[in-house]
Amino acid sequence: MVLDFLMNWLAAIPGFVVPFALAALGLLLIEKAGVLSLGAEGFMLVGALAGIGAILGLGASPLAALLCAALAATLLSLLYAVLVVSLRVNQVIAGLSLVFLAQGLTGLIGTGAGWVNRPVDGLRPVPVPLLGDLPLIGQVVFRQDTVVYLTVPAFALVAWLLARTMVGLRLRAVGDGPDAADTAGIGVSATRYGAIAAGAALVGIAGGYLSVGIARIWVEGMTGGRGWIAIAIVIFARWRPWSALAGALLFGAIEALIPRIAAAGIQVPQYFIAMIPYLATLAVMVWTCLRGGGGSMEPRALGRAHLREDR
Amino acid sequence: MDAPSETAPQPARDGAAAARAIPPAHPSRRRLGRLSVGVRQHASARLQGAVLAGGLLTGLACAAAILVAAGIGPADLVQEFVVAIVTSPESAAAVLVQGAPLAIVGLAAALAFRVRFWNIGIEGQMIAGAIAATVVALHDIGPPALRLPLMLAAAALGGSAWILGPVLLRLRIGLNEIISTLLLNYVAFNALLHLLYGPWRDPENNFPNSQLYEPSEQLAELGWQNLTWALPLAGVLLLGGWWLLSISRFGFLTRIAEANPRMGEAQGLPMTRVILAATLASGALAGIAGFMICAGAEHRLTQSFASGYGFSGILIAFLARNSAPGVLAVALFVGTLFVAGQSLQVFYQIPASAVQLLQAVIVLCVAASDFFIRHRLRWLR
Amino acid sequence: MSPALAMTGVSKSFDGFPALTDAGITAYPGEIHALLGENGAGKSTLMNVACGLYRPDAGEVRVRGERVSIDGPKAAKRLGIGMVHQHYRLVKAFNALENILLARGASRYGRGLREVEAAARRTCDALGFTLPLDRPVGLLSVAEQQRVEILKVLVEGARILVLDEPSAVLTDREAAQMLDTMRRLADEGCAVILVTHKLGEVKRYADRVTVMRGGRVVASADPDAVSLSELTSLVVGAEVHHARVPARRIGAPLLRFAALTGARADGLRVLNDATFVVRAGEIYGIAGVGGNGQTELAEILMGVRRPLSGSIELDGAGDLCAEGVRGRGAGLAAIPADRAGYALAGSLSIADNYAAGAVLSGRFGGWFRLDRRAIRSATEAAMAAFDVQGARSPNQRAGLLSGGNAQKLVVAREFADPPRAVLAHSPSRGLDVRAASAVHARLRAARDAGAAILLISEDLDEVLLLSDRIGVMSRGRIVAEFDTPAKRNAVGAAMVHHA
Amino acid sequence: ADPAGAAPFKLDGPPKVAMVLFGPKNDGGWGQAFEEGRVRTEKALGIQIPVVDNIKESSSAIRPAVELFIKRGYNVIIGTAFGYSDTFKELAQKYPKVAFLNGSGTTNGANLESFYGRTYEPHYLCGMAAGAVSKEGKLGFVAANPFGVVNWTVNAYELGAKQTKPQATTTVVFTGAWNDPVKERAAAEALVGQGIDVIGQHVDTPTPQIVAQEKGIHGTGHHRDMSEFAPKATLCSLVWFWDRYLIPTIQKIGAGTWEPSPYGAFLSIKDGGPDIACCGPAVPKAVADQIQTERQAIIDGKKVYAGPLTDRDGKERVPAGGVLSDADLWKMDWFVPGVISQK
Ligand SMILES: Nc1ncnc2c1ncn2[C@@H]1O[C@H](COP(=O)(O)OP(=O)(O)OP(=O)(O)O)[C@@H](O)[C@H]1O
Ligand SMILES: Nc1ncnc2c1ncn2[C@@H]1O[C@H](COP(=O)(O)OP(=O)(O)OP(=O)(O)O)[C@@H](O)[C@H]1O
Ligand SMILES: [Mg+2]
Ligand SMILES: [Mg+2]
Repeated sequence: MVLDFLMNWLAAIPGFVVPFALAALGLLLIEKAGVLSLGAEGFMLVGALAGIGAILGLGASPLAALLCAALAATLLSLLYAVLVVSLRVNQVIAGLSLVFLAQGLTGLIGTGAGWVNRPVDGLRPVPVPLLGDLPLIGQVVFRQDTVVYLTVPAFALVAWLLARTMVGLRLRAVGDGPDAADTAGIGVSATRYGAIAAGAALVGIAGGYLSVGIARIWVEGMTGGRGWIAIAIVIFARWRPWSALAGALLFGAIEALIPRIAAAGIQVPQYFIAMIPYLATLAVMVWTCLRGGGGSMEPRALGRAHLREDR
Repeated sequence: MDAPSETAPQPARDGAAAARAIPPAHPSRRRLGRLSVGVRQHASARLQGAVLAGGLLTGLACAAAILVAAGIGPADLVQEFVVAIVTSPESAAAVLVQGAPLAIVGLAAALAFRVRFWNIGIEGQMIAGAIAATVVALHDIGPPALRLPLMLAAAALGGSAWILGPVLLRLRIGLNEIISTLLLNYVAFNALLHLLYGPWRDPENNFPNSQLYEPSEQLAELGWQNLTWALPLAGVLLLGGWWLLSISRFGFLTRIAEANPRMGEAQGLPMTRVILAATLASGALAGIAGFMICAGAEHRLTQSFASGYGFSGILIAFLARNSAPGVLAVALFVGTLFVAGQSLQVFYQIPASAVQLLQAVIVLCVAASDFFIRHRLRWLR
Repeated sequence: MSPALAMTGVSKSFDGFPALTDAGITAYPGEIHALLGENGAGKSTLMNVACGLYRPDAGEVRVRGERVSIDGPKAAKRLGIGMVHQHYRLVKAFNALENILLARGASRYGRGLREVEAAARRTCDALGFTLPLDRPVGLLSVAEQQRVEILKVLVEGARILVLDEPSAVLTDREAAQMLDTMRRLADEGCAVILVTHKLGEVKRYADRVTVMRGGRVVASADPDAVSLSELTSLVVGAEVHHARVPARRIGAPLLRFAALTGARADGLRVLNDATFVVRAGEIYGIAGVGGNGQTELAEILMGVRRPLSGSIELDGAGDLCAEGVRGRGAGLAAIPADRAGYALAGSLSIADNYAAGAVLSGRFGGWFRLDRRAIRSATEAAMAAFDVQGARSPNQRAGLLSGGNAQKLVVAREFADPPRAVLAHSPSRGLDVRAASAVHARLRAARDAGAAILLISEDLDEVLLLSDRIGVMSRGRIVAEFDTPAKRNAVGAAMVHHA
Repeated sequence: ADPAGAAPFKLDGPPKVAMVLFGPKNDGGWGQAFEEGRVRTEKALGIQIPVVDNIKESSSAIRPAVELFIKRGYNVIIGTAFGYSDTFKELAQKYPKVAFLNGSGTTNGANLESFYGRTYEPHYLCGMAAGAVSKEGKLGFVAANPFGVVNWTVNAYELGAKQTKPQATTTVVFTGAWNDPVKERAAAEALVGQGIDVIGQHVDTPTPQIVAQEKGIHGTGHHRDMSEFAPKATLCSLVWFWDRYLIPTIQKIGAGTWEPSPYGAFLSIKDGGPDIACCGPAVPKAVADQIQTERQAIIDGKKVYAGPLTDRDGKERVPAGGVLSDADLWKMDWFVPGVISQK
């Protein structure tokens, strides 16, 4: 009984974690290049709509739909990049306006096209042969969908890219010291454009995963504030990729637990329970701050536009 | 290599140079010229006004183009935006009603930003303030004549209590305030739901809102349209904000806390206290905004009275460059956008999402126009 | 032989302000070419044009005889131009190796890092630099950052080297070794352009001199053919007096540092039991290799960092390290080394920066209303009195001031009221000779009025010139004290023997 | 209540009707039910009923929207949210010549009538289908937030289920959101993980039904006939027929015979308003017949909340022979035995 409960819970965690994790990873990439990304919710909204749209409108496969989600978010991110990188619009204003824009745009397109509440097949679990039949672990880890399997490699890739490649070095340089990077002959704007596009693609996939992977249905505004949580997770992780995964895990695991506690008929005050993911995240954050160890990797130029002749 | 220019002499090489390879020089390229972006040191008020107006007009033109494409006649648009808003007292009143709480949350955000404290938690503070005010109302604390001032004070206290934790954590252990204030929004919202679905549900019908405030707990109407005392209250607070930020010594200290607190410390200025005071004031204002909406418009504590105000506040503070007169102007501007958007919805059946899209486009155009205030473009030949 | 770099007719204006007017410089392979000029003369701007950071409005640049358009740092790099920037262009979160790798470029990260490390170690040995290559440069002292900046350009292997005030924070020995290296590179056929305010260096190392003033080239000379004082008047248009003026009346101890220990932000302990006193009416000079705890000492004195233990007693004010006690209120004036970090707020106006010092005194109005008019006129008066130039109005952002003028602004603010004690940390760094001697004069005047002056400087000449007593700081403590006039060699030896 | 002797409400001129929607028009739930009702009303009465969507429950949003309509001559305003109640009350007093109708509202007056459905009746019937189809009687229920109108559907569901499976239990998960398919799926999957085999719902998206279909179990819908989304799984749904209330009411308003009820219009199946779409293929014929019989009984006056009723803690709520009053229905904050839920 308890084991069943545990298994059910553990098996449900990845589905909760992946949207936060991928979105946080994408944001991390953008922020590492020194660009604040308060528009996360917007990228997710667009991804969620594009994913469903690709399936309903184009008959795409779920994985292709996620690609479309990435593409759509990237497209929107280019507008953002023009604003904050080229026109040096205040990144807070641009980010918030982008969310409003995306809310309006997705609402308009999605309802106009009649994609509301249309169930789709969506992503399905792909049990890994053999491993999927293992007791316990098999059910929890190896009976998930493709995106779940790809999440950890995606983190590994980004972590490696940032820490161990020239591309990563340049990207971090642009986020930490754009003046220095510029002097070193690195195209600050180009790098930021690239980081925004790549990061937005990941955030878009996170949004697409919400509609195509989890809900398998689309409604207006369905990201429900998850983009903001992703932003919080990046700060929580102090801009370290693996910590971001840990943050997403913490948050997602608790979120997955909440309906299960209710479904198990345990009588708890529901609104207090609903606070727990937020309080727990905050508590861990306070604890890390108190413990001190391992400074923040916050990019020093985060939120600041660069122009050579400015200082 | 690029095509060599006419003269293209061989780069000079002397003997020693052989030790280190000399890269060949790039011949100059002929071109038409280029755009040079320079930083403008100073922009006159006239220029600023003109550029902002240009941005606004561009935004409105974009919006109008979309609307005309959607089948609304240009004449109708003029009627809706210019005639209806300017000439109708209802619309003017609606703008003011919208604008008052927007201005207060904008001011709240501006105060925090003025000491470089990213208060993302305005909604949480509004909720905390409104809850505190409702405690006073439900428990009938104090004589009826003093009820409203008490509720106001309670709201201010509640709001600043809700920001106190993040401020102390930031000052003591360096905890990033974006995350703490953001997360506390969700905590406050769930606390609100707990109260409204639990002990505070309306005893009349058990619906999830508090019982109606008594008349002595409601901000009275002014007698014109549906304006209430919320409006003068907002005016007073804005005036106070203007004094605080632009006139008083404290405002000067906040500017240093924003620009370089380490220099302030080295100059013996009480930076920590300034940051604390400004952020607590920010929380208090947010709390008051919550009180204002509950006591002035809703007349009770409801579930979603605060929704959307947090981000509006941030947006307003940024567009207003953290100044009180700016906050007033932008809040009215946002209020106008809102009311105009609503008449589009009502009369042309434009969906809310389309209106939201247009509003975002207009705000972005205004924000982008700032580029031309801060930069000078030249075409160099 | 065609010049390695020839710039002619270069003009550049910033938002209508002409920083360069028809300026230029011609540097040949094999020479060290000194570019001189007072603060704000346009030296850095001209050199930034050469290395592709600024696009000139007009003018011609030839590299090895060929006309080029340097449309970015990358193009400059391709042309073999490398620059040591006055305001270090370093990524603070990176360590020295990563910074060098970033500038040098490589196809693979790991291999690139190994290559850079080998090259950096070789160059460090050649220059006699000791440098932690694996610490984030943001945690290094200003002097160490300067070394990283130099290292970066040398490892890049540029053929045209521009050094914008490279020796401002180096010790004598380091500066000499660095300039010897430049000499060697020049002999190998590099062209070296050296921007400096230290005319002694110019006399010793430069082959040719170009002097700028007000954005134009005003003279060019052979340093061997002109005397030091002629050179001085060429640069600043006036003769500048350089002589020791001993203290008149030294009083009782006023500022007592007792067993002070302190750590850096990253926990590294850099102050160890520092104990010494500064008496009223004397200048106590602390000499030492940068990074031996001077910065932390200054930070603790200014009240921006808490010590681990120990105290700083200022007579009449108590322990400056105690909670709530502020040196400023007790009459402490501070000229920190890190101007942008501790002394100025670049995004605020000159007037605001000036007012910050006295805003609590009530001179500019009380809590209710700040008197902007009074601030403005006081600032204007101070700018005139302290010769702050290059500002169009007190409302201009302080960040746009040239380094030298910014320093003058700091001095103007700190000396607005007669101080009881003064902290002066590298007070003349980056200042032209006239400005430097003006600052020195202020310090002496304060001393003679009875203040206790603590001078911390990596520039031994400055310490020897100004101090009435010298303490040598090494590994976070005072290891030797000298009365003045002191032997330069003896002090220098104490600095390195304990290092 | 009406002051004694007040004349029935009279319009100046023919009715011009407008609707103010709380959410989007085609949310597949509450909003869409109103939208469909609006279209049917337009057709039946041959009038245009403009609609404005996404007007959130705050007086600063409602007031301008409504007043804009009124200024342009609209004299019958239909609202759709309980959060409009206060503002509608104020507006009704300010504009005595305008008729106000508010779906799920709580306020009433001389020219204002709130209306809502006795949703527990269809849910009682749906519960019967659920109990009949469930193997062991373990039912799940996904709901948004716990308060009267939700609680009564949950209780009715359990009461209905007991009719067909006496040992039935209903486990409720409250998601805290009306329109969040991600949370709804999580809740539904968590319930399935606990071994339930029929899912009822009182949230706005069809997600719980879709989950039921995926998992090969059954469910019952809310707001609209959800066999559209989950044809195999859906046994039965509550559906709204708002036109059945709006058409006659508007006609009465036009004719000058409208007398708004001081307690609001609380619509039974027989009054129009809510009804069931019944039954899906999984429901055995006999059960379907039983449900239809019960529906007819309700139309004929049978009460769902008839005594004796105790809550799950054993406290008596309705004595034998008694019937729960409407006022007590609205305040229902207790659950019948067999309901398992959070606090
Ligand atoms: N962006 C700018 N805006 C306004 N004025 C500028 C700008 N850049 C340079 N100037 C002006 O150009 C002049 C030359 O600057 P530059 O940096 O070349 O001086 P410098 O000779 O390097 O001085 P220093 O010895 O202090 O380093 C300065 O006086 C300054 O006022
Ligand atoms: N990008 C820029 N924007 C504005 N002003 C600039 C810029 N670059 C240089 N200046 C101006 O050029 C002048 C010198 O700048 P720079 O930073 O080189 O000074 P500096 O060399 O540090 O002066 P000093 O030799 O006194 O230390 C200053 O007056 C500064 O205002
Ligand atoms: Mg009361
Ligand atoms: Mg310079």
